[in-house]
Amino acid sequence: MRIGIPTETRAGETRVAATPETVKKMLAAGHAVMVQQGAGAGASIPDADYQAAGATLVSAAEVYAQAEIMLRVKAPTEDELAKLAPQTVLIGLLSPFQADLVAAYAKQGITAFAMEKLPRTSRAQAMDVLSSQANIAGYKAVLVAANLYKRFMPMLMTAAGTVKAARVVILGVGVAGLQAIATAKRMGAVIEASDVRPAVKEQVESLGAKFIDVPYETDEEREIAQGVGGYARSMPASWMERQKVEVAKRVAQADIVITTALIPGKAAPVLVTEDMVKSMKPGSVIVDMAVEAGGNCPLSELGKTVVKHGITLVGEDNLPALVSTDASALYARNLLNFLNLLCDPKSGGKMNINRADDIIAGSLLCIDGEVVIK
Amino acid sequence: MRIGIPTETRAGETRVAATPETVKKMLAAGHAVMVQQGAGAGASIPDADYQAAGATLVSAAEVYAQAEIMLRVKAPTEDELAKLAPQTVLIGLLSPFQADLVAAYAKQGITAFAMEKLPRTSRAQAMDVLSSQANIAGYKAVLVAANLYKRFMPMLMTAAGTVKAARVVILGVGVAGLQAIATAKRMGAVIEASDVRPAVKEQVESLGAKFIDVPYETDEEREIAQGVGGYARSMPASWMERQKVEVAKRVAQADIVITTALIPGKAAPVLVTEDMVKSMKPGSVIVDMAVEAGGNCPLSELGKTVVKHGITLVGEDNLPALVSTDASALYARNLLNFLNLLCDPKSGGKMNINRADDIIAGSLLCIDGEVVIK
Amino acid sequence: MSANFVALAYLIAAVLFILALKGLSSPISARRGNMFGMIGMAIAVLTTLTITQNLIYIALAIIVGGAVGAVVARRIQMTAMPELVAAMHSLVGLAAVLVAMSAFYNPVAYGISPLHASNLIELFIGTFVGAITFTGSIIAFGKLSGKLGSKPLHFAGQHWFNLFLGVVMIAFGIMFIFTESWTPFLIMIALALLLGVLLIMPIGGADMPVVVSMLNSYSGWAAAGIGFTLNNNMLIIAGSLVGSSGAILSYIMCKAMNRSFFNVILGGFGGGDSEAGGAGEVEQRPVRSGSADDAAFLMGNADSVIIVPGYGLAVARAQHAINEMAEHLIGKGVKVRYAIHPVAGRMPGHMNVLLAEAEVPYDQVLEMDEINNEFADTDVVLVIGANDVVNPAAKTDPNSPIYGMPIIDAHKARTILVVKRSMAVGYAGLDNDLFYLDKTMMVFGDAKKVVEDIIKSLQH
Amino acid sequence: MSANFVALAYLIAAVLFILALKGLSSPISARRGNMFGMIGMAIAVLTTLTITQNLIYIALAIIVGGAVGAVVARRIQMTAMPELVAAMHSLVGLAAVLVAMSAFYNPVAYGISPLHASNLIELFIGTFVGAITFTGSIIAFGKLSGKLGSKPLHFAGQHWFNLFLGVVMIAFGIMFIFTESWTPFLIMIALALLLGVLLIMPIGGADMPVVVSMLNSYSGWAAAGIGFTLNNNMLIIAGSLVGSSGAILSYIMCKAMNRSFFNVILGGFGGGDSEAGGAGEVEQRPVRSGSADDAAFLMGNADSVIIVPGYGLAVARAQHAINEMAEHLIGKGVKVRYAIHPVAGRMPGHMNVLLAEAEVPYDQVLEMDEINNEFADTDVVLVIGANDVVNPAAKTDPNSPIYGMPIIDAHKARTILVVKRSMAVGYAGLDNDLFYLDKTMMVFGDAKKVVEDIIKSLQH
Amino acid sequence: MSSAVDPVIINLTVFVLAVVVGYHVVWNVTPALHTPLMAVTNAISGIIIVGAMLAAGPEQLDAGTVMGLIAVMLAAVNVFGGFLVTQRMLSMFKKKSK
Amino acid sequence: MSSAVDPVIINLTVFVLAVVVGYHVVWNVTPALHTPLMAVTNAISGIIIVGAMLAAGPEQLDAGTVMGLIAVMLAAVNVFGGFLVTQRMLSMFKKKSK
Ligand SMILES: NC(=O)c1ccc[n+]([C@@H]2O[C@H](COP(=O)([O-])OP(=O)(O)OC[C@H]3O[C@@H](n4cnc5c(N)ncnc54)[C@H](OP(=O)(O)O)[C@@H]3O)[C@@H](O)[C@H]2O)c1
Ligand SMILES: NC(=O)c1ccc[n+]([C@@H]2O[C@H](COP(=O)([O-])OP(=O)(O)OC[C@H]3O[C@@H](n4cnc5c(N)ncnc54)[C@H](OP(=O)(O)O)[C@@H]3O)[C@@H](O)[C@H]2O)c1
Ligand SMILES: NC(=O)c1ccc[n+]([C@@H]2O[C@H](COP(=O)([O-])OP(=O)(O)OC[C@H]3O[C@@H](n4cnc5c(N)ncnc54)[C@H](O)[C@@H]3O)[C@@H](O)[C@H]2O)c1
Ligand SMILES: NC(=O)c1ccc[n+]([C@@H]2O[C@H](COP(=O)([O-])OP(=O)(O)OC[C@H]3O[C@@H](n4cnc5c(N)ncnc54)[C@H](O)[C@@H]3O)[C@@H](O)[C@H]2O)c1
Repeated sequence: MRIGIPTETRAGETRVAATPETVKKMLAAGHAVMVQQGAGAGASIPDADYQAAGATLVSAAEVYAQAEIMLRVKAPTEDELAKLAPQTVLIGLLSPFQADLVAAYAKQGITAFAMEKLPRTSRAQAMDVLSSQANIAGYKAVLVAANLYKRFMPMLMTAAGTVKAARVVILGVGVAGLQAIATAKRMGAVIEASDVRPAVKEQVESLGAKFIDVPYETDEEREIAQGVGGYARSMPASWMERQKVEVAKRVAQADIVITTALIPGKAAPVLVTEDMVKSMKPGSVIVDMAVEAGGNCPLSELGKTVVKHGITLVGEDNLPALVSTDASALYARNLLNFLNLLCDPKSGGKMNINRADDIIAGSLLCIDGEVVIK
Repeated sequence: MRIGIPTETRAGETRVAATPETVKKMLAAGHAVMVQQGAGAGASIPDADYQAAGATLVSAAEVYAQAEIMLRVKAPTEDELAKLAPQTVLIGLLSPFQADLVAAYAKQGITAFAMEKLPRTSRAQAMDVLSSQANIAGYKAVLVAANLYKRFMPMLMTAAGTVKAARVVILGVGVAGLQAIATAKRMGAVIEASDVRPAVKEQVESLGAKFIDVPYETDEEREIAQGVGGYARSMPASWMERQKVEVAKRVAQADIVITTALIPGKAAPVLVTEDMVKSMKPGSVIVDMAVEAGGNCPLSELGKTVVKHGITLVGEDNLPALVSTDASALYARNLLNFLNLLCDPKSGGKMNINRADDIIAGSLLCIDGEVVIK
Repeated sequence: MSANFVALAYLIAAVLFILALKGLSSPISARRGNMFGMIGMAIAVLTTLTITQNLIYIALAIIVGGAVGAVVARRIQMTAMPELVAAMHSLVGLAAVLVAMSAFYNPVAYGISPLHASNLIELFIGTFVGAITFTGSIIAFGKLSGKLGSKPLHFAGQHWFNLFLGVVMIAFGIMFIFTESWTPFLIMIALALLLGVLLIMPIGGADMPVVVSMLNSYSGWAAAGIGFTLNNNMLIIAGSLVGSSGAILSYIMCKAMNRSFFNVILGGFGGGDSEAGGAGEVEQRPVRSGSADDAAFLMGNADSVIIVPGYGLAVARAQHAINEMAEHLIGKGVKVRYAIHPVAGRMPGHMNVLLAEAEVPYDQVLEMDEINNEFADTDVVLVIGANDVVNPAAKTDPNSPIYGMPIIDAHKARTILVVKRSMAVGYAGLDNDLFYLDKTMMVFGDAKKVVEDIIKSLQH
Repeated sequence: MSANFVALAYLIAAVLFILALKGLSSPISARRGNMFGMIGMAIAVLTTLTITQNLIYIALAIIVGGAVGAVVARRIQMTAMPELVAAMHSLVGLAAVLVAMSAFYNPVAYGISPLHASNLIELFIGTFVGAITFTGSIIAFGKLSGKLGSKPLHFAGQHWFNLFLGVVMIAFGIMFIFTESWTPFLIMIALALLLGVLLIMPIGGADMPVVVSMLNSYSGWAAAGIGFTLNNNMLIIAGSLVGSSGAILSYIMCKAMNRSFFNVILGGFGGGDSEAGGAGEVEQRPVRSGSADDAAFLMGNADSVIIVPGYGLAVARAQHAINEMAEHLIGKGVKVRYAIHPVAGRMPGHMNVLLAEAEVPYDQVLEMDEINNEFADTDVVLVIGANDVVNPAAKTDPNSPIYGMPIIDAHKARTILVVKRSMAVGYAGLDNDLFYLDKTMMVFGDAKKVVEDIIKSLQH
Repeated sequence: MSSAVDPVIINLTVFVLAVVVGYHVVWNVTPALHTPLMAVTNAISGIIIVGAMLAAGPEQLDAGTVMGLIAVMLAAVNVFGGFLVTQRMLSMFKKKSK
Repeated sequence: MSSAVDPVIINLTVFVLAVVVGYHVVWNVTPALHTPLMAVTNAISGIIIVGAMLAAGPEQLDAGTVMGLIAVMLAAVNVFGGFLVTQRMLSMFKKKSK
């Protein structure tokens, strides 16, 4: 198959959907690969490296016109979409929850796979883009916070006196939250973390951090807290209220707060209120990683870093793009693994959309002009 | 005595020479303290905190006119200097190696103490501003580099493949270099370091990093390498040549290079040549902490972050100012300790310039209109 | 040979036996120790030959018996070792009974012609202990070799019945001492033989190794008892060495299995109790479990060890301990590496984070693909707190929810040690066939605790 | 009392002596063990009383001797313990000589009336060992108490002379065995007494503890020798217990001091050699040095321990080990904290970086000012790889280059342990008075190695 | 005194000491060698062969000596089998001889 | 046979076993208790008092019994002094009795 790798055009998107490493493997699997000129620039990958790996460098027009399979990071713009031939297979983070976008894909007659929709089974882990990128985001959130924070992260006792270790509070401990804990821990901070799911306590402690225990008082709370398939559900107000009290205590003393709490398909829960922000020491930093879903803190602003009440609020919605080289490397490998499922390399890379496979069925957005998401 | 704390006016200087904590102690020692409005803003210290500590908030005009002792971070501008009454005691990083500045102090008739000139004896350690600020600079250099670097610092093996640990090379291992090693180590990087002084090898290894061994071949080399008083001396060309070969090998593979090599009173040695920069992978980062003294890399530019040959070069000359809160806290405590030496709190804070004391004598730039530096 | 020289030779033999046991403190000295044991035995036998007649018959008996022993020892499967040992104990027990009977029949042969009461007491003790050893060992052999069911055999009031039998046996013994006649002597022997059967029958198969060791101890006491009768110091020393070491060994084994010594020996006194005593949750399928000491020994004597960490390592926060353990192994010349599965733990790179904390050198840490084909050449793999990532079902069972996930090929190694707290499942909630392999040894316990124990053991 | 009962009582006493020694494996059982020892001795003495006449005289002798012993034991300074033990050995030696002479004078008293050659050999051995013990112990006592110079006394050809004396003594011994007369017996005793002096004189003061233990061993052998003569099993057992344990103990002590056993016992054979054998560099002023085991014992029995890390901890990269050690101590209920000097190490915060690597909880880590006034209430402070930061000269000596630098008040603690490789100086190049305090014990070695040994010892 | 002592007491002394020795020796055995330990003690318990030989010793063959001979044979199985099996087990530990 | 055995051999047997026991017991002593160990073995070596008592035993007082009496006195110093000193030393370790 002819695979096309376009340059990402969404604002701030520096990642790229294939690296010279994955290009080589795609070629070995029997595909032809076209890479748009400058596609890797944002991730510090020179065109020459793609060429050396065996890809053909092409213009934007060519890549959209000729690709049979297009790998990309973010959804194409309207214009770009219009340039795709029907039957083209499009694979990437295609925003499956935006109905208008999905309808547009169908209208264009393309076959679209949204990587956000992959089931999170053991077998799908090698393709799990959400995990790989959330991991990077968690790491970067701490780095951004540490860099904005005007003190040391670790405790140091020096001839000029002692500096205290930064207190970091992590709210929501999924993949990103865990990596944030690990990174902050490495840098010497003292960490407390909160999550609704009870299994998280052990995980938090396994990284040497403290879990903020909010007891479950009713069976309903206990049941909802289990979540579904590893994801959280909206907790009853009673529990949220108790959590708020506990969290408020920690936030008031915190130097850095990183929030990642999400509930799939819903607005992010509000965990850090304006009052809590006011209670913090001037110079402290909040990174709201849930900002795209409305934010865990009402004061954070999408895509911006703002200072309110003396507190720096980071509302960066695309943290992985700030670690573009490794983010691209992991993303490209995820996509390669998915591609190999779609086009078995052992059969020379012929495409076979086996809709009985839960991974393929789960991520297929539309095909033959029809929307098929459940 | 009446102590004045002005707002720093040099570009990018966010530190302040006193904190509410040191203000309190100065008051307790019998001094009166005036703080210029907004002096702490850059370090996230609200005026209210100074007031709460007992300082009087004053205007710029007042602080310069009334201070008997002025504590500051950087040297005053010409205008500010002119506002100081003769006999005023000025304490700070007063750039003692700039002869014109020193002459101006003398002309104004002030008594000036340059903290750069403190002898680095055990007793002086509590006042050693160079140490405390170099320590911060070393920490921040790594953070800045990690934040600009588009990959992970630590090694991670994930379902989307493995990312390698960043290779960090530290050139020049004084106080800043050691802290840079410790910080990079914490973040999971693999570190190699080079220095001329042989004692540094053990210190580098004590932090879990590798020392780049450049053998000494002549007695002359061996002797010069010992340095004087903990500082390095210029090494013979023969050794520098051998060092270059070893360093070049490491730099070509490095992801992050941090240089701190300095020789007091001389231009910084060139350790990373343009050819070495070219040999590095695109996306790598160089932080040249010696940039003020001419730089260890000829491509770095004072005060700027530039990208050359695909490599990001950081020429930030005031890294501690980026960690302004803790930098101020440590700086202020250093100055307080020095002040206590000058004005014994046990005698109610009366000033006594005891020129038999090596610390006082060593740091005294000018007094009674005369320049007294040796 | 003069009596003095004989006694001296016996003393030398006894010292050699002590050295034989002492040698077992390390595998190297153990071989030398075994040699000492053989020399000691040779000295004892040859010395005794000089003071007996019937040399031809005796030599013949030794040759026949020795040949049988040698052949069996050569032929036996290593796995059949426990039953072999049990079988051999029965021979010692029988021999002791025969010697006692012979001594009673013809005391002059031993120079104890006018039998004192004390001689008779000793004779009685030696005989009944020998008889119990004889039949008990036969039952143990039957159970171990599978010829008898390994299940414990209970009947109501069993313990009371045994007690009663024992009392009756002692009564006949006392009668024997007073009457010096054969009838009570033989009845006593018969009762002791029966007791041996009844004592061992109710003990479950899992406890058999302890029982074998206990019977070993009995056989030693029997020999010592005969030694008293014969006034023979060497028999006393060798017998009591065997007796006390066997008893202590049973005790040590019970400790290691977390069983009550008395429960085991009394054969399920209190029934259910002794069964529930096992470590942690009980699985249906049998697993082999061992101690930290065993693990230390196996790794310390390996050429290469691969450590496979999993989420349990993180939960136990055993990363510093495992690094220290690895350092000790490396110090002993063992090649140590870590095999990291891409999804081990609960977040991407979880294991790297931990190992970096403990400053495990990066070059010891290999990703799954780099190391997976080295397991076949690896002596020991230590799976520590990992489960799903080493579950062969991912390769072999298409119905498994993890089918298709790549795994670490721990099952290919020569020996597999698995450290976890119980037989509980991991994240994916699946049972793991790896744990039931013949070459797998489970070491139950918190990962940190176990690794610390391993370190302690490695330092010896 | 019948001979049998006496023998049985002696056996019981002997077993109690074994238990007394066994008890010393832990401080708690040690007290019980000592009690066993006393009971054993009481049994032995009382039993013997039943078979002797002259009860009054004997009782009187016991009372007088016992009173002296009791008074001395109560009065003696704990620090004078070694010389007391040496002095007491001399008594045992002398007693052995007297008993031997008495036995020769009146063999009937012991039921060995027709003296066999073997009796005479045993008598000879018991006597000369006793005599050497007697004078040797007196010399050791003199050296330890400072009444004799502690320096070794050499003269040319000393060893040859000793050898010659020894041969002559044996010659007289043989003559005694053949002639059964007093003259060679007494000459032999005199020569043995002289040998005792000559053997111990050349041994240096530092090696005295080993010598005392060796003389202890001799006194045991002497008792055992007499036991042979008297055919008394208890004397043999108790004597050889003491003899072998004393010998092993000397060996263990030599090992711990890194000295050659034979060099010590032969008293500077090869002169200079035995002096240079000391650990590491030698200092002019005397320091007290101990082993990791001692350190473990002291800390394990403390209520509170403060660890003062310095640059040496970093050089040895012992941070993980020290944290593990602390965990063990905390597990034993000891309160453990770290005292961090602002300039410990070679960069600001050096110690924090290290301790954070090892995940020492932040709340155990205190800065100098927070903890400095707690040292006076602290049982043990462990100074590990630190030097300048605990140098009291900074407070006391205005001429010191570090005068005026604040220091950690380690010197105020009740006991100070210092771990470093040698007596070498630190960064500032200064000698440190702390190391020479009476309450300071140096533990020489690489910090990581030492701490690992401490951990091993704590686990016992 | 000792000449009048019953040999039983002396035997008892020897017995007690030997038990103590056995006790100590076993605690020092590494757990991995517990199976060889069992095998070698089994072999040593074959020392009963000495008793058996004495029983088989007297010139004339009667029930006593025959029982003795049988016992010799049984014990011999034990002695040879025990030591040889131990040796086989121990040779498994040979591989690493550093 | 044993009746014909010289008591020396039996003594030797006892001696060898006791030496082995002493050897093992000492290795298990914690190093911190080495000084008490010396003191207690010193006390135990006072067992020579038994020999001394036998020497002092015979009714009529002569050189032999007098020497015996002196030996009893000397050994008694040792016995009492040794055990009491040991006790004093051990009581120093009392503090922490958990
Ligand atoms: N890496 C990721 O990003 C990620 C994210 C989410 C889920 N997962 C899933 O997590 C699993 C990871 O596999 P894994 O083998 O690492 O873990 P696992 O399959 O969950 O097994 C961990 C084992 O460790 C044992 N354990 C727990 N605590 C212990 C302790 N203190 N001491 C000793 N053992 C202890 C448990 O057994 P006992 O209870 O008997 O001790 C358990 O069976 C995979 O199924 C993977 O799909 C991974
Ligand atoms: N913190 C800072 O910013 C800074 C910067 C520069 C200088 N300094 C100076 O450095 C000194 C710091 O004091 P300190 O007490 O930490 O260190 P120190 O005075 O230099 O003493 C360190 C001691 O550790 C021992 N040591 C070295 N390696 C060892 C090993 N592997 N195992 C065991 N012991 C080892 C050495 O003795 P052996 O050789 O006998 O083993 C040495 O005496 C001060 O004088 C300070 O002024 C500090
Ligand atoms: N099968 C696999 O192997 C696999 C792979 C990747 C992830 N996962 C699992 O998927 C799960 C979700 O990971 P994710 O990072 O995508 O989650 P996410 O991004 O959907 O949510 C982030 C976290 O926010 C938490 N949260 C929601 N509401 C909250 C509230 N009110 N207060 C506090 N916390 C709240 C959630 O519990 C979750 O932990 C994790 O358990 C992860 O282990 C499994
Ligand atoms: N007395 C005290 O307690 C005390 C206090 C603070 C610092 N110090 C010591 O002072 C010394 C200087 O520290 P600093 O940070 O101010 O040094 P610095 O800033 O003057 O120099 C930085 C480093 O660059 C190195 N360097 C110079 N030329 C080089 C070359 N060609 N190649 C490689 N490296 C080169 C120097 O050796 C030095 O280590 C250190 O040894 C430090 O330990 C001592």
